[in-house]
Amino acid sequence: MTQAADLYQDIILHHSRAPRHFGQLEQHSHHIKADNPLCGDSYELFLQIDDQGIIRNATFQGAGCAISKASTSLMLDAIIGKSIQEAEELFIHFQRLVKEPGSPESQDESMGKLAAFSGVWKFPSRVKCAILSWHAMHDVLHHN
Amino acid sequence: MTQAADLYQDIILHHSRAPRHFGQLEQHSHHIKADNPLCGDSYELFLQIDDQGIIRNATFQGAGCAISKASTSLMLDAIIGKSIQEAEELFIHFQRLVKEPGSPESQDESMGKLAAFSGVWKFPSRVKCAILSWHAMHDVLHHN
Amino acid sequence: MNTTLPAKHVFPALQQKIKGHNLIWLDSASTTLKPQPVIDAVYQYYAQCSANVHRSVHTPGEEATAAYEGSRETARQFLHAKSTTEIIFTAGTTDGINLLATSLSRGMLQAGDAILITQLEHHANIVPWQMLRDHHGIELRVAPISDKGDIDLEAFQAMLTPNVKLVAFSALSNAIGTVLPIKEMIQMAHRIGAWTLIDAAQAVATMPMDVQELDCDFLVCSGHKMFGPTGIGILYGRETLLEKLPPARTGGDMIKSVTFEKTTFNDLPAKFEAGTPNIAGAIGLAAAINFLATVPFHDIQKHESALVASAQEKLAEIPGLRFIGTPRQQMAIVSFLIDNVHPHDAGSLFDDDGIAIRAGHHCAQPLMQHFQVPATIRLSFSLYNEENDIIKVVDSMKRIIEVFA
Amino acid sequence: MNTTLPAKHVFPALQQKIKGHNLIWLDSASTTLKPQPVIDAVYQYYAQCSANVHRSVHTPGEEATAAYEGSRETARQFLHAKSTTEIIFTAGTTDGINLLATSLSRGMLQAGDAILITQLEHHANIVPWQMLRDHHGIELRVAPISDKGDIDLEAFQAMLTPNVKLVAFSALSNAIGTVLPIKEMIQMAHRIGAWTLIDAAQAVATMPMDVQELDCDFLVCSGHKMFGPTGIGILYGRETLLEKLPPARTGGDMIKSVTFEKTTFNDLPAKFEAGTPNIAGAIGLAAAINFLATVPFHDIQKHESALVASAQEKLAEIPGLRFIGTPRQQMAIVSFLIDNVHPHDAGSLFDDDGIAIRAGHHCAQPLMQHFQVPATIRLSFSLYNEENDIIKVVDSMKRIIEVFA
Ligand SMILES: Cc1ncc(COP(=O)(O)O)c(C=O)c1O
Ligand SMILES: Cc1ncc(COP(=O)(O)O)c(C=O)c1O
Repeated sequence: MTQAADLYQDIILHHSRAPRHFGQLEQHSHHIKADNPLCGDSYELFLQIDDQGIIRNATFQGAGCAISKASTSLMLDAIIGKSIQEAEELFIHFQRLVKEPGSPESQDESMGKLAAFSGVWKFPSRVKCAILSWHAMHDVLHHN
Repeated sequence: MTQAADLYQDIILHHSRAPRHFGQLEQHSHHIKADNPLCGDSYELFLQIDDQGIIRNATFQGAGCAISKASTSLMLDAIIGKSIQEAEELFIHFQRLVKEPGSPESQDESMGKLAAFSGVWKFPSRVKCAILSWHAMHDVLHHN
Repeated sequence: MNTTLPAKHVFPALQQKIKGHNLIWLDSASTTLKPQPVIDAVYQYYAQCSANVHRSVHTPGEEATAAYEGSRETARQFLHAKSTTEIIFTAGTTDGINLLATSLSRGMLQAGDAILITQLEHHANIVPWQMLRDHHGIELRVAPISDKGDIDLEAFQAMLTPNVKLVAFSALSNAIGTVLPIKEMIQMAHRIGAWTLIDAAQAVATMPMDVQELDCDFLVCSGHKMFGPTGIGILYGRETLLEKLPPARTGGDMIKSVTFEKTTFNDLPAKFEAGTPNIAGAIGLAAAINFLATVPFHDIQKHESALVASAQEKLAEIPGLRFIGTPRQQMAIVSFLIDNVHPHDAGSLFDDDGIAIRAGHHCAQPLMQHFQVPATIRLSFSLYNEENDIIKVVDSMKRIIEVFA
Repeated sequence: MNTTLPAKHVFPALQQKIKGHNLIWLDSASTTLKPQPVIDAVYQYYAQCSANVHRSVHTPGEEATAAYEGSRETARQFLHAKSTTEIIFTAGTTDGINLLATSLSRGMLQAGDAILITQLEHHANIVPWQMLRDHHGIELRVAPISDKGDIDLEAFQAMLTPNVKLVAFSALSNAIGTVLPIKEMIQMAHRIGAWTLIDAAQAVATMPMDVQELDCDFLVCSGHKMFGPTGIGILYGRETLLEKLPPARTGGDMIKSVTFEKTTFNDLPAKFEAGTPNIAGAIGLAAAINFLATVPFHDIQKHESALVASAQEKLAEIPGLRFIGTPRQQMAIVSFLIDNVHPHDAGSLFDDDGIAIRAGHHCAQPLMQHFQVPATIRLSFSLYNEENDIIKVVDSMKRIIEVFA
């Protein structure tokens, strides 16, 4: 896979056209901005984290490229119901998946649908798109 | 003549070893500094110009390379007894002589010993040495 | 399209294959490809002469100095400056504007003075003036543009109050291709005694710039956007002004004498060039200017105008396509958006077909804010582009739209 | 002399004839000759990739970005910096010092603070600090050197009072070859909490520079003095300091977002690199570093020390010759004067024999004033010089002396 067309796997296209968890979350504990002024990608994330540190619910809104939108949508899919620590671990795995050629994560079935991003490393300028919302989430969880 | 050795004609070497009009002139109407900090050439010129605008006497002191020293010595030789206007004209001719290939001045017998500088244009970095004191003199006469 | 245009093979970069396709370079507004004579000139300097300038008595040093100062004369002729003392070599347009801003801030501009720019400036012609605003109390005014992307000359005029000391604007917008009425704007600025700075970064490869005819006070451009090397640019300044301006950067070569107590600065243009300059860059830039001189600007403009017109016509047929910027006079550049296709995604997919376009804000975020878009797809044309490039773009675009349909 | 040294034919400039003679380049302190791999790297960029960096999604742009950022990593390794965020590409040493001075002047230094330099600095490490003195009320102190050309460490220590905020000095004097005890000086400066800037312009091609081992806060050098291109240099800065420093130049690439009201600056190192950088320069510099990596510094120093020792020995026999600068540790450079022969005249006549030396003040006028000479004849050695060069210099020198006898 070195054609960019392969980057746009069905699952990515699907989530970019019809993102899940899209919209504002009235009841949230965290409101996060994820901006990449360079591309014009700009999202707001809403997380509802409970006292036990479990991410109960999450939504996002905003605009950006297909990669960043699908990545945000799939990220929320993946972290809802998880603990902060589990989300943080997933962040580390996802980062490796999109940045490193032949990462263990690209073989790891537990990555689920996130595996769709396993070819992003071949397009360095798009890595930022894939990881934008993840970084924003991490920044907040990390300082939690 | 493209060898620098040819630049150092006997007359130049002679005037650089034993410059004429060397020393301070007690009675002077003009005291001029000619500095080229880039090479470290540094001279003081003393001119005695009378009411009729005739350069009655002139001397110089200071240190610098053979080209600049000989040029200063020969310049004073050439302008003593001349009028300001004649000295200014000579400046223009000398400038052409040292800057322009095949200038009319290089064929002009009236340039006298100054003809020794007719090859300087081939050594652009040395043109400044040959013309240093001339420029300083011109600056003063011009504003006279 | 035009026989005076150089053959494409003069640009070795066009020989390369991108993902199996011949490269189609539609990103000249970012940087132009380099013709062989420019590449060779840089090579020659490093391989043969490769000495430092200005302070040597040896032959390689005299040759390097002659080549470097000869490049200055070439640049002078190119911009029609009166004298080589008015040609300062910089590292590029951004560097030239920063140099000028620093120098102006050292006593030439006072708190309460104003600088007027336009809404379509590149960040390079915005942020350095914001620094003067923030650090020196200079007011920064922005002349608005219309929905089509034209300068609003009435508003511009109204902003030209007596405390405006400098008016700085692009000759050609890098984001949407607007050609500004710079001669008129310069005259308007001069009427209130303001200095004028032309950002000619985009213009120089497309339109002749005659500083005497324009009567501008300053002009900046970049080598790499006019077929020349990176790391080199020109700051033109009117001699009488440059004489008054204090140096912005200091060090070797720009001084006459140094003691620890006091330094005497050198004459123009050395006063503004501190340290060992980009000698290879200047020599390559001169080669680029000589290359440009082989193609009349009239032919370049005819060629690029035809490409712009053709692109506008063919792209207009694509459903969901919207042009960003439709100014009265548009040159070399076409910017647009497509429903449901983000510019960055389009950019990646164009690349699959060997087509290099630009997706982004083109370092003109305030202009993007004006159009209320985060980014555009930008095609920029140069003399090596051809009609066929546009046909390929349209084909590719249709394929891309399908991906996201 | 040493088998690990590169063959002379790697330097194409050495193939040229000067007035019928093979070029003998003894002016490396001014600028070094370029090895073929450096020339080729620059050529390749222009011929193949030739795209702009950082903002493209197309393949040439990604390649250019990878090459440019890869060069930063190469530079990081070369200087042993912790992180590439600490490596700022500049236009050269002078540019790096000016950039730092401008940044420091924006709030990091206050009137009454002092900067300490030494008496043997290059103008590039004097005049920018004089500007801070003249425009911002910073005190400028100068640590004296001995008659031999060594730093007077006692006086240096005495000048390190608590208001000294920055201590800036050369690692290797370009005029007389003094090797300064920089590690000791850095420790002394740090004891009073001052920052340290190393001017490594001359040192980098001769001595390993390990910023972590030295523990310096800033370091500057130039590409063209280390076998690399013109128009490129490095400013190393300790990350914690660079984080605090405001940007010195502004424009594209160094910003995160721009509105007319407010601009947010980018992260390191972009914060300090405004506009299109010298991409070819950075790539060529990395090639130069890779070239240098093929020759152990130990071998370079052994080679150059042998040449210095040989030159000192042979020149000492010439009647009327006087060395300027005879420091404890001397590297790569020998400066001298000859009775009745002005350095410039010598320079012109050396050129007749194809020998390129430098005559002048070497942009170190205050040092010349210390020795009370207007100029010197300077031989500077690099890895392509050989014993035979010195023999030729001595022969030539004798001939020159006769001319003026
Ligand atoms: C010790 C030293 N510092 C600074 C410089 C200035 O370097 P550049 O001219 O490359 O900016 C030089 C170059 O001569 C030097 O030798
Ligand atoms: C109109 C305009 N101004 C300034 C610049 C900045 O030029 P550089 O990056 O060469 O400094 C550009 C380049 O994109 C431009 O298009």
